[in-house]
Amino acid sequence: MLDTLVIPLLKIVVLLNAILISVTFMVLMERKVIAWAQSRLGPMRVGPYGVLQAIVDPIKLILKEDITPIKADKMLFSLAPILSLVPALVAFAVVPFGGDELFYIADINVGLLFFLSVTSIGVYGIILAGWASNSKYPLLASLRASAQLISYEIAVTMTLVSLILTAGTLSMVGIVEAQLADGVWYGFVQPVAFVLVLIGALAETNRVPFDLPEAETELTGGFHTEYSGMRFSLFFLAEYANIIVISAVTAILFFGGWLRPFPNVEALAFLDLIPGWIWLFSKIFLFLYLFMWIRATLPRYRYDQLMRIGWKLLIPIALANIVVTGIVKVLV
Amino acid sequence: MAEAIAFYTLSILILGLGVAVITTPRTVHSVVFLVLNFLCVAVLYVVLQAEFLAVIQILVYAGGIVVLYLFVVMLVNLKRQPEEHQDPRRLAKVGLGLTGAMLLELAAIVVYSYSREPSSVTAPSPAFPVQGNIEQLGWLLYTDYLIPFEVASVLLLVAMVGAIILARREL
Amino acid sequence: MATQSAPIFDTDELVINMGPQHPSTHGVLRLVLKLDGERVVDCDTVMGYVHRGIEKLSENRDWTQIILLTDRMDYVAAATNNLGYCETVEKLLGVEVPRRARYIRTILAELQRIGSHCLWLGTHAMDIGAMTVLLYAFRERELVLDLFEEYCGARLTYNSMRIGGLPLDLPSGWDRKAREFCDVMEGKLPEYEELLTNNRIWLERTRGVGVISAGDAIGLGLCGPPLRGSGVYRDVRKDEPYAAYDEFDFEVPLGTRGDTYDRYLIRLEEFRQSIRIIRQALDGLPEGPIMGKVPRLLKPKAGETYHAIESPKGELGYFIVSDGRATNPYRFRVRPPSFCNLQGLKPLIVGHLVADVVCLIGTIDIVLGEVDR
Amino acid sequence: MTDDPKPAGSAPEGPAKSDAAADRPATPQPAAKSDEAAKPEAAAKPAVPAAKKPAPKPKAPPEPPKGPEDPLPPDDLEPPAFLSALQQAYPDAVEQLSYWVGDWTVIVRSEALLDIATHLRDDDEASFDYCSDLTASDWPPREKRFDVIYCLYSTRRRHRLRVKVRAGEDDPVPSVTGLWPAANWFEREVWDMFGVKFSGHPDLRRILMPDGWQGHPQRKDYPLEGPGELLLESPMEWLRLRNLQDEAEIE
Repeated sequence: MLDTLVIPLLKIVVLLNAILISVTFMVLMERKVIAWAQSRLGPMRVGPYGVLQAIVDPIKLILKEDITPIKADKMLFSLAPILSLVPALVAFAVVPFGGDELFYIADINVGLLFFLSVTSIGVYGIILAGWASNSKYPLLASLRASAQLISYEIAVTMTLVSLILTAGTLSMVGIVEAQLADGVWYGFVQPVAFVLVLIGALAETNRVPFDLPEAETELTGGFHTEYSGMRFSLFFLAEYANIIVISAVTAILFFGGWLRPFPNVEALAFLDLIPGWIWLFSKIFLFLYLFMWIRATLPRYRYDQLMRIGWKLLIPIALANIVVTGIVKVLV
Repeated sequence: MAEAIAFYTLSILILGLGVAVITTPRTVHSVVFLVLNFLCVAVLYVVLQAEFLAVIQILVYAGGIVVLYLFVVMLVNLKRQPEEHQDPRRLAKVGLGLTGAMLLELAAIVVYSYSREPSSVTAPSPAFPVQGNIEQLGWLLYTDYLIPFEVASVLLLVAMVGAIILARREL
Repeated sequence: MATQSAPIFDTDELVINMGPQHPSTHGVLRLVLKLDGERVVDCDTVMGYVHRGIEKLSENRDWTQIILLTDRMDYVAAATNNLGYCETVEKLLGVEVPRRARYIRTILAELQRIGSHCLWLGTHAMDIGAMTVLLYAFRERELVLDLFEEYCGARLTYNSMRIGGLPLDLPSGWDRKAREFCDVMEGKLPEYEELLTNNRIWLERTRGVGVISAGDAIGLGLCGPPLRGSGVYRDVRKDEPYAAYDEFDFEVPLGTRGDTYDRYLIRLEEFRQSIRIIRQALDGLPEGPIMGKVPRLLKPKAGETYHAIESPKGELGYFIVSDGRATNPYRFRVRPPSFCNLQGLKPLIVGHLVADVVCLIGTIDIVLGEVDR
Repeated sequence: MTDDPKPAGSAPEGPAKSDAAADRPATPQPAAKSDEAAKPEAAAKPAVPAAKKPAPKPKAPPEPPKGPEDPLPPDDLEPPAFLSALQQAYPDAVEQLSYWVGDWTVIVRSEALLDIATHLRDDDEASFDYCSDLTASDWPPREKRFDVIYCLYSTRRRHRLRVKVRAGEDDPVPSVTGLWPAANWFEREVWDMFGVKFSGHPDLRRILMPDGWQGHPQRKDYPLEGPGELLLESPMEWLRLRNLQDEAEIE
């Protein structure tokens, strides 16, 4: 009873709160990082260096009026934000934050596939939000979103197949253990796959340069144009939770998760003094920073170019990568 | 016991959602019910300890194919009424035929399962050289069922090429 | 093989209103776009939301009062508006403007060009999604505004010229600051270029987008960078020199392909040429009066004239009719470059995607205050 | 939509602001808002006694100006070659040449406008391929009260010319949109602001004013204050009337 119910529940509660709080601070971090990139200060008024902005922002969003357009499809309009947030949170279930059982909720043998399938559900939130708003710009955005997410999902899944071939398992913990056994981060073994997954991650989280479904300057906010208040912030929560989970998964798959750098080099053994979860968190942090950095730097792709990259570039490369990985695996 | 409760709850849910899919007046709603239906089916697979199938069910059907359904449903303007068919009782006939086929199939299943030894259902296939759900599945697919598997993939490829040719007016 | 079959479903064209409240229409411009998927098949441009009747108002104001009305047209380039108007009236009056005043006018006009192009660069890049460039460009535009503030006290609507000359001489130390600004600006240009010019995404978004041939551009009456982007050598500063432009050495950058990328490169090059002109003008700034001999009561002889200058947006022309009796113009007409360039928008965007629409609105660089007047 | 505003105080028009306001009736023009209403008045009322020729003539200060000066070129100034050629090619159509502060203007008859414009565009000497500006000016006392002015420029020869056409309220001017696509919006603006009709224009709609606007604001007899007092005094009532009108249109 204790092992099967209470402890997992406790873990879930802790993790959920951690995610929600870290999202608010991530927004602050994003504002600060982008501000520094643009030679300005960012939020400075609330608390020292604007730290408390992370608390004030959610309060403001909760207090705002929640508007449902008259002509919207009320059921789907309310369902959509939930549909987009829940999968992002559920995906954390299989993300291990350390090798010990304490650090993950579940280690299932189809962990990676579970992650992929759950995140693929998240697109419904965006599509239905756009459709249920009964407004033209959101509709365009949701069309874009559905096309974009499907094509990038295929590319990412294909790419991960080559990683699975290398690791020989679908379990997240198993993949890290395989990296430990091989003595190398898979980022160095599968650099092509890493780049493809990174691009796919940007596209799946709707981040610049692939933020077409929101594209403020084209579609005036895209699928969440008609949303306000808390429902609007649920979309934001979902987006940032997605970024965190994708950063975590990328760190686990390609950068050894909680392993120290160069796990096979004995001379660096003193690095093991630092606990594994700190290694993982700093890797996640680096990825988060990378996401923000990219947002501050790059322009946005156009819809057809995005689709072209997905179908004509990423998928063929991913397929070639699988073949090459398979051949190497057979030969070595 | 718990398994039985889960099974019957899920079955009721799946059937109820299935009815909802065909009775909802709005197409988008019915697609949403379809997604929920698929998710319930996936949970059913998990109860049957077929995790891989469950995950694939979500990834392919819920996450991929139904998104395309939605895409089409949102794009296409369905305001126009379908034209009146010459035979007003066509639907009834088709429904009768389908129901008959369905009932026949069910009867065949019942007869078949009772006519066989009950032990043969639970007896596993010959021992696998590998451990684990996915590994066993992969092993089976690439040994015993290699030819059906390849045939299925070729069939899908042909379907894909056909769809592309149909969709593009000129090549 | 083409199969002729009736469509099973109705496919409606989606009509969307882009604007008048839209983040990328640069003001209250409204585009009624007919979309086939995301492709624009037709476009109707609706404007007039900020029509204040400046032409009508000006016909009921004193010759000098009009200067501050011209500020309100292209409000990101108020000084060039002033310049064009004052020169037109001077042409009607036959007033000789002192050389120092002409030099200072040139400096102000070129500063204004830099300021206006900064705003264009920032918003254009922002439309395509590169948000950092906006902040960078506005950082430099701030310096331009500071210079103007020190010169005439205003930061946006300058009222910085008078018929016959200038209201004020340069404050002491202003020329040093202007020189410093030139150095700063020259140093910042590579920053913009680094972010955009060779950026793959930027290239994909702008190359081959909104191509217009030289013949079409002339026919449509495009002016300024959109015209030069198509390779037409047309710059009022060179063709019909005004102020002191005939005394300076500068080049007119021309495009070859006539696409958005060429127009972008041209404007970046114009930054450099403007800096060059400002430096030459500061070096050769003559001493002397800043006001010519102008009668106290302005009553130009009856007659009419059209005079054009090269504003940052293109050919800014004033057509003024004086009836020789009143202290106000009988007919006051502005040929607004934004208006003419906006007319070229429809041929540019039809056939492109929605995402390109914002990119093309950015590339023609319009100010709705000037379109609507 | 609106009533006749009848501004009580100062005269609304520009030219009326001269010192001679006392000599004239208090409100020279009742500032009619709709062109239909203005038509008979404008044609009949001023009844300018003298010849309406806009040729140079002694000034008559109290009267509103009867037309632009259009000064003749000085005798010692030779017109550019393309102008002489134009005069020879269309001796009947060219009414007058004018020169003022360095600008050449040619006044032509509106019937021959298209021919002359085509000639100016295609003739190698002239090659005016760029329609720089197209506008109008309003001289109410004149019978053909509008001047439509085409500012042409040649990107090849780098010279300018203004072509001027006189038009009355009812006689349309041929549209030059087919020659210079740039003229499209310019002509729409002239229609919007002055009510000059252009025959053969593909899309003659209002451009700056709202679609349902009454009258043409740039006319000299249009009051500076705008359409009328109802909008200013009781905007709600005005809005109500307007909405009524909209509903009527929908039905």
